[in-house]
Amino acid sequence: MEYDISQILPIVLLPFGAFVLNALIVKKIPRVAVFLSCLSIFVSFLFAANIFKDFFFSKYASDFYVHRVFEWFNLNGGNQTFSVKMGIYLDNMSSVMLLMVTGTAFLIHIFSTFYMKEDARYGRFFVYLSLFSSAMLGLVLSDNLLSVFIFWEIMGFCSYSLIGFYFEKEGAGNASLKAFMTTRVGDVFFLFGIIALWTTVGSVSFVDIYSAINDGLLSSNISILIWSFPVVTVAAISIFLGTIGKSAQFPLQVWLPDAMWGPTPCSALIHAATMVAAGVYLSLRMYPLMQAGGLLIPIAYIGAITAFGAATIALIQTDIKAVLAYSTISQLGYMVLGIGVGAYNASFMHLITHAVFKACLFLSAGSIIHSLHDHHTHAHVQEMPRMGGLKKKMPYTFIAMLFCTLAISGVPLFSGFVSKDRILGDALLMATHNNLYIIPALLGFGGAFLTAFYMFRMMFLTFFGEPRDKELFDHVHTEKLKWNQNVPLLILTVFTLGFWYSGSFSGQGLVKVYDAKYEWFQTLIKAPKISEFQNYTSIGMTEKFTSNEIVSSKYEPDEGETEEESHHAHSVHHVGAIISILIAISGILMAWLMYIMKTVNPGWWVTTFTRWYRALQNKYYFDDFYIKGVIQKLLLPLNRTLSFFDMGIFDRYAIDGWAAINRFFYKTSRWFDNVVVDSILVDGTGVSVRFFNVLLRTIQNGKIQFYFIVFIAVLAGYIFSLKPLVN
Amino acid sequence: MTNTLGMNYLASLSRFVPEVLASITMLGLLVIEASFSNRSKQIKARVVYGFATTGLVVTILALVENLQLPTSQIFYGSISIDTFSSSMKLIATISTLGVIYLSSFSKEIYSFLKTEFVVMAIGVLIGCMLLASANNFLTLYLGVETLSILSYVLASFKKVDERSNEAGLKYVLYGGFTAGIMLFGISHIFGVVGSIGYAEVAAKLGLMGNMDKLILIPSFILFFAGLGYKISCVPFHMWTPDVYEGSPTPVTAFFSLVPKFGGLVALMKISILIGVGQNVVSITWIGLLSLVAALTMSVGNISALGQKSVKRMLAYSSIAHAGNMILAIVVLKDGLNALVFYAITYTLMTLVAFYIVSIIHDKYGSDHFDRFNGLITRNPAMAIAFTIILFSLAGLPPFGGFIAKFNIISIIVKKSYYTLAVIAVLNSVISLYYYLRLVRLMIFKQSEDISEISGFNFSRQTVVAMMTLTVVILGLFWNNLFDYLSRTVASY
Amino acid sequence: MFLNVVFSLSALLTVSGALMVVVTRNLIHSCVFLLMSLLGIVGLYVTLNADFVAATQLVVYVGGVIVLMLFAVMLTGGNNTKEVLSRFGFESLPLMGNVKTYFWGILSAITMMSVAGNLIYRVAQSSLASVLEQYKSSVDEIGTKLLTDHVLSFEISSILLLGALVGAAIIARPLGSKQLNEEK
Amino acid sequence: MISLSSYLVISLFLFLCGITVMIARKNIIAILLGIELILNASALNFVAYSRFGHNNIDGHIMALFIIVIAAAEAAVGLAIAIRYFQNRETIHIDSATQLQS
Amino acid sequence: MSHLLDWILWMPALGLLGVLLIPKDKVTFIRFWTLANTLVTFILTILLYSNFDSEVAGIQERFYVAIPWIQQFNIYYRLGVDGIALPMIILTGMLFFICVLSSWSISKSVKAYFALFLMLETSVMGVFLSLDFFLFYVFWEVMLIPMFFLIGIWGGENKEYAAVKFFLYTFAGSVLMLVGLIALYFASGQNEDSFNIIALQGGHFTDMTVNLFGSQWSFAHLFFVLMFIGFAIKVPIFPFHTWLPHAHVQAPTAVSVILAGVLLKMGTYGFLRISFPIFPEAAVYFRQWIAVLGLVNVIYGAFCAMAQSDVKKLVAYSSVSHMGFVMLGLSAMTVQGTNGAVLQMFNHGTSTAMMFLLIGILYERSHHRWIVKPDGTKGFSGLYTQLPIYSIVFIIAMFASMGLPGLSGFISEALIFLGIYKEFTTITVLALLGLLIGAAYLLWMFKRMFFGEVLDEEKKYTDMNMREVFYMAPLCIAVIVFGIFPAPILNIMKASVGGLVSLMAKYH
Repeated sequence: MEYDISQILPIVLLPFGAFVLNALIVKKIPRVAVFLSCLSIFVSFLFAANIFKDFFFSKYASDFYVHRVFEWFNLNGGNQTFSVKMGIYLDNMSSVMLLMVTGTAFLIHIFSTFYMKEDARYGRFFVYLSLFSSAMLGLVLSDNLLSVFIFWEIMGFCSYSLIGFYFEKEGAGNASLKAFMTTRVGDVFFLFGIIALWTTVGSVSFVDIYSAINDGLLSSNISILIWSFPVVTVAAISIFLGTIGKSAQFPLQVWLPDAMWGPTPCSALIHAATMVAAGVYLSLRMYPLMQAGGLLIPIAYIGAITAFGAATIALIQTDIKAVLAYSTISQLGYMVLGIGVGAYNASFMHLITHAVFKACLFLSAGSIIHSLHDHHTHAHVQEMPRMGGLKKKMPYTFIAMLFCTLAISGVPLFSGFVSKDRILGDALLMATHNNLYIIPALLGFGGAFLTAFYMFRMMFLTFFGEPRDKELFDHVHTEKLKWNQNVPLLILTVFTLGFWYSGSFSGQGLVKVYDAKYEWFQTLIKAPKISEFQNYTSIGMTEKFTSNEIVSSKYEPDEGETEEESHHAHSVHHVGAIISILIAISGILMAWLMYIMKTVNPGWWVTTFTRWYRALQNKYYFDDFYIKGVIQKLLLPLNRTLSFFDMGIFDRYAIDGWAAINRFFYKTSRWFDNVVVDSILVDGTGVSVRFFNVLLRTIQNGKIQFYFIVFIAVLAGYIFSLKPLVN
Repeated sequence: MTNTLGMNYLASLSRFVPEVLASITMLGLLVIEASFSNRSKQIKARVVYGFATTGLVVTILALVENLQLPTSQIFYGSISIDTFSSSMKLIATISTLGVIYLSSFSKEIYSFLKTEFVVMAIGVLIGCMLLASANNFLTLYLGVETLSILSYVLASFKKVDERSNEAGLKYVLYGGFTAGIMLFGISHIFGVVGSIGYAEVAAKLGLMGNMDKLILIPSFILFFAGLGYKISCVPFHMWTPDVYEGSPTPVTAFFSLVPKFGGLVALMKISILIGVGQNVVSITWIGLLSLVAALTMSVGNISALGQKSVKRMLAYSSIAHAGNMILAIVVLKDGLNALVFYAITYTLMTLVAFYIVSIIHDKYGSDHFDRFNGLITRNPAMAIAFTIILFSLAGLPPFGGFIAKFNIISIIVKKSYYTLAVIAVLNSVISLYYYLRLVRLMIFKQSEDISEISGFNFSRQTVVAMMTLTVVILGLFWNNLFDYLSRTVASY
Repeated sequence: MFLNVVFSLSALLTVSGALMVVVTRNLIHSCVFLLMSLLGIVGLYVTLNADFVAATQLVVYVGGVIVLMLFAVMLTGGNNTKEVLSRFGFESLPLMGNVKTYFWGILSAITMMSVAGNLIYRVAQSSLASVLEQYKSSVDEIGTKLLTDHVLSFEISSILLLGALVGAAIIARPLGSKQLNEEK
Repeated sequence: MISLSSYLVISLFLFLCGITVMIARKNIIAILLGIELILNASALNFVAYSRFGHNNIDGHIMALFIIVIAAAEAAVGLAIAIRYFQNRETIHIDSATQLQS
Repeated sequence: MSHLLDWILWMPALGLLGVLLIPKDKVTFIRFWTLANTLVTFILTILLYSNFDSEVAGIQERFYVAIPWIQQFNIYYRLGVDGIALPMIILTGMLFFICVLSSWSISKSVKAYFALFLMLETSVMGVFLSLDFFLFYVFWEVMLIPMFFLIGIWGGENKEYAAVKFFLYTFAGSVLMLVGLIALYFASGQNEDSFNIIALQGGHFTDMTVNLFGSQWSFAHLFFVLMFIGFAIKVPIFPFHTWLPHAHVQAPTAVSVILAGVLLKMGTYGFLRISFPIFPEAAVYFRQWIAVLGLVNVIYGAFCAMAQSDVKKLVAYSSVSHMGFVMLGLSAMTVQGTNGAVLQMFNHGTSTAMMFLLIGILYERSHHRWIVKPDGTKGFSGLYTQLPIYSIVFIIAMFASMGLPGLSGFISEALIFLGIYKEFTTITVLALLGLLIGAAYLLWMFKRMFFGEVLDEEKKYTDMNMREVFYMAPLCIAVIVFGIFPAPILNIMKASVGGLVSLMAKYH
């Protein structure tokens, strides 16, 4: 396949160009701007699809990658050399990401044309969307950590602006500030990790880092304060902290629920499908580093805790978007858990599947909210207690949402089952090897149960039963099929089916529809083998692809494992599959009992576990701790003290001179004589000068005989003090 | 014997022209004063000032002529005429001219005493010249006393004003006291060395053993007190603020210029004689000078901080400037041209400052700081000139004051007196503080009355403008002047 | 022998006179005691062969300065002026000083003595002290000196005296009300 | 008995008396007396030194000039003092403290 | 006056003469005259940039003027440009042009204002252009005089205090520098090149000692410290920084723009041009202390900024913090660190200038600058709704100064961190904390001022007018373009910086 860079770069440049253009024209002609955005993202979708085709249908190469670099700027001069390179790194993973991002982004663009139509800042929303899409695509294509960080931060900026999109609301301001600052905490560490790697390796491109890990360059130590750590650990921790911040992992998950202040499409795109997933993507890219840093177990724990804890909070949410937000956190936790248990491609697959169905879920929620319009407050309604029975009113949304819910709660034949179950299976597998993994595995399964439960709780509360707010219900128009309202939903819905991702419906290779080699996902997405990156030389930007880069490889379901190992693995996977199916079913059943049959009363739980209930309501008190505890009790008082010290003490006393001492000297100076020394000394130039000033002006008291005395005294003083000078 | 004597007189007189001319001017003025009747005041004033100006201008020409000639010791070596002292005399004469011009329009000099003022001023000038070119302790003593006694009169020139009287009184008592102590010191120097000529003293010092030198140290310090009081350096400065404040403004201007120059020259010459080499006396002397210089600068500046009267502030600042000039004496011969340069700029700046202060004082009857509020709105020209002068006094480029300070500091750094240098520059910061106070009042504050300031007519404006311009030019293109000084003066 | 007597007498006169100047409570008296001490100094000059200086001292001081002093005392009313309260206000300072002022005066005198006494002690130790020579008049020598070496000082001092004369006249001359008015 | 040191001691005594007077007295005229004492002390020194040791007649000249100038100074000083008295009705030195910081 | 550098240096002075000739009441004429003059100067600097040869390290002989001034002291009128000075010169030209526009609304004695303004420009240009130490010092001092009057006459309520404080502080620093330069003159044998900064460079004074208080001191260390204080006051570095909040808050908008944008850079420029090259060994000897001071600046300034309720004071403290980054970069003495520092000097010049200009624009409408009024009520709220264009420009400025990638601040800060990481790891970690706080106070301020309901008093505020947009535009463009393509700036500086770094590297 002979094609060159001009077929890759447009993917990034088109949305960016649309952003630049729109930023200029949006005030005048918003409609054109909107059209431009959609068009640009669509075209880059076509490019992405083209690349995807090349990667997945012409050849099956597990470790085929394209790496092109160019020099951003250099500091060579005066026999000093330093060069900063940028480039693109394209392999199976990124091509899949490209397809996913462009696809979802395009559909969400389309949906937004419907959702944001009445909004005053219709055009500006699309400006942000274009900037965001270009940044995300750039992140996917970028070949080094620095450019990852750059696009990462630009996405953060977009998220900040979109969360604060309704800036008339005070809450939007708080939420955006919170979101940016919380992720910033992770980003700062991420930057530190980048710098540490850069200084040690000499470059931050992935391939160099891989080869450096392979050569053991990173085993050197760095010393911080009095402690000393190996670089690899520090770098791994720092970069994973970046992931924690961006992907809303414990303990920095607090910002994502508040991010729902933004418009729903942006929640779908940024806070469900792409940006939050970028953190996981980064950790996957840096998987060898995490391994080398011995960080897998902590990662697994963090993922599991997040998955389970977020799920528990989601249990009691009544705002539909909040439920989705917490489920997002929880699913991200699953991905991280997958990284932790070494389920590389399962975790990535979950990223993709989750992106699809979560985007679809948000869009459906969007269309629900949009259609539920309260005529008293003129506000859209997000509260599930006021919904119910919408099944009849909006069938298409119902279908879409149902499929996605099935997918997320891990029902077989659906994508969620395929990916999540593989993660859980690998977790179980690891647990059999290493006791430390037992808790994560258990938490993972528990989280799966809760997921099934609260998602169906949401479904039931929304679509089934009798409408709880009749008036509201009556105002809802029965929805018709509209190209930009529910068609995008339905398109996404199609891709919630499992077999797109795994060759088999079950995802376990039990019931094969195609031949085994068609199980492309497992075949082609593999953790990078760092041993392959030795003596690697990067290639200039403009050179054409050559076929010799493309190493073809055949499918090996159990890579290099011995027979009984792989047999053990398969058996454990089967067990895990069965368990997770049972869990999903039971979760759905539970919800059904509670909210359809009403046999089990939710209130009972609330009354029994009141304290837990309150804890959940307060999101385990994280916000209280961060805002009330850290910021208000620690940071702000510290600042006030410092600035008071600066102006109040340091400046006024040390620099302008100390009024109290001044007055003291003023009193003592009366001892000479009681000549009135008026304090003209307002801001003199320091204590000593003032003191001497007082002293001298006291001596200068106008009494001639006193002058004589001073004269003689000083004369004698001279004579006696200069004597030692001479002998 | 006799004819050589006569010839010697003539030869001496040929180099002694400036003093003679000055004396003739003084006497002539007395004659004029006596010969005029009280009726024709204007003519008398015109004649008096015309005569005085011509006399002094001629004196200046004579001095310029003297500058070209080599050093010569005349009148049996009791006087030595050299380029250094001649240049300083030149500056002193110019400043006398300036002060006389100031006195011509200052209301603080009674119109019926203006002639006497001129006479006294020229008398003081003669004393200054004598002091500057003195070559033995007798002429030195005569010079000091001529300076002092006539200055007493000048200080209490405003007869009915109590403050002026008090100033004169303090000056007399302090002067007498100091003169006595100086004489006591000189007497012991004479006793131990056995001569009163500088040259002999220096020569005999070389031959002496350490024992006799130890005897001399206290006497030299006692003697220093006498000169130090003329230069008003710490701790012999205590009369200065009171006298400066009490005396009429022209007199203050005069005091802060002429007597200082005389004393500085005498001090410089003596230091060059006895401060060379590494013997006991020289070490003590240089140590004393550097100590005094540091003290003088610091005390002058710090005391000036809190003042309310601009005249008193200027008095203290003149003390500080004296300290700067003593720095130039610390490094002996290398300091000559720096000292002269400093004297030139200092003269110009002080004259302008006192012109303006005197005009303000004549308008309001007081020179309190807040009389200067909002001067920029009332008389921009005056305010701008004064601002430039104040910045220059503080030693801010691109004005002459900075260059003067720069020269002095450069030579002391060259001799690696780093501590003194740091003290000096920090002092200029302190000085900037109180100069800024005045600038602040003139430019930022609002004035309570908007009345036009009279008495700043065209001629005075031109004079002030020319002097200010000279200060600025000296700050930018000081090459030629400095070159000239280092060719003539440094050759001393 | 005769010289010794003269010396001791005049020394006694001088010292006692100076002492009385310090301690007496009356200004007139202190003037007179000053006169006495100056006369003693004349005697000392005589013992030092300084006849011309002695004569000048006699004429100028005894004839001139002291009379001037006495006039001044008369004009200013000597002791009769009122005593002012000190700045602290709880003691009156008599014109001729009190314990406090004397304390300071004597303290500084002692300081000066510690300076100059040391000096004089060293001088007495050094080789300077030599025996007295035969008597010979110093007048002609002084005359020659005054017209050769110190002729300039001799001449220029006229300027000083003239200035002092004019100055004293300016200061002391009473100021007519007419002139004051035209100042106003 | 007649030796340099005896003269020096006498002159020192005069000197000290002068200083004491100048500091202790509160009467301006009395302070002027003190000046006279100090000047005489120096003059005596000069003459004594010129007699002993170097036998240099310059000391006498100095003494003469000291006497002359002292007279002139006394004249001016007294004139000022009297003017002061005329203006202030007092001869007390502590009343001369108008000029001070 | 034939040479380009002469023109750049004296063009504002000519403008000054022109202003003095124009009668007082022709206000508009004066404004346009000054505008034209600064524009010409700006164009001349661009011309300089276009003729600049980025390959040459150090001074370019094609841009070098040396005319004898004072023969006795071998003082020359010596001008020259190298890669370190050029960015500063361009920045100066641009900012002054913009500031003339921004001070269009000055109505109090316009003539004096613009006269002093042009005088200021000449002196600042002189500092950046002059290669003769004496000339440098003269311009350095002359700069104080117009600043003093500009702050003192056109400033805020507490202007005199601020003006005097600024003046005294800086003067105190510079006189110490005076002693240093004289000592250098004599130490280098008072020959032709003894005031030639370039000839003095290269560590000739490493082994000299001076005798002070009877003990031997290293000449280089002694005078490095002496000059360090002089420059540190200008930067300002921690214990000497207290003049800055006063001066910034009290000064009129244009002046605080110049102050923050250009004058603070003069301190760091002094390090790069004088202290480090002349005393490399001493610089290396003291570097960890410099780094610690820089760190203190970063953290302390950021914390203080967070507590301010006056937005201008907040930005003032933020520039204390950002100059701390520059000091960190300088202390690293690596190629990344030093380049980053110079780049940061430029970028901070643009971004902080934007912040101050925007605050000035707001102040013209609201006549107060309280985020939270002293009585606890909101000073501003919902400006985003009221002033959309203003808000967008504000966002750009804010994110640029907090170092958002894609805007100019990021690259310089990243380079600085990269530079110091290997030298001082711990300090790097702590300085990153400063980055975090930096984002915090800016965003918090933004949230409090721009989000939420519109206050009634804000209803009358008008959005940025054409003139304001016009003079904000170039800064925005600079901030964005140099954030994406830093190469144009880096290319001109890298050769000279590399030379400096390899000089320092000799003494590590």
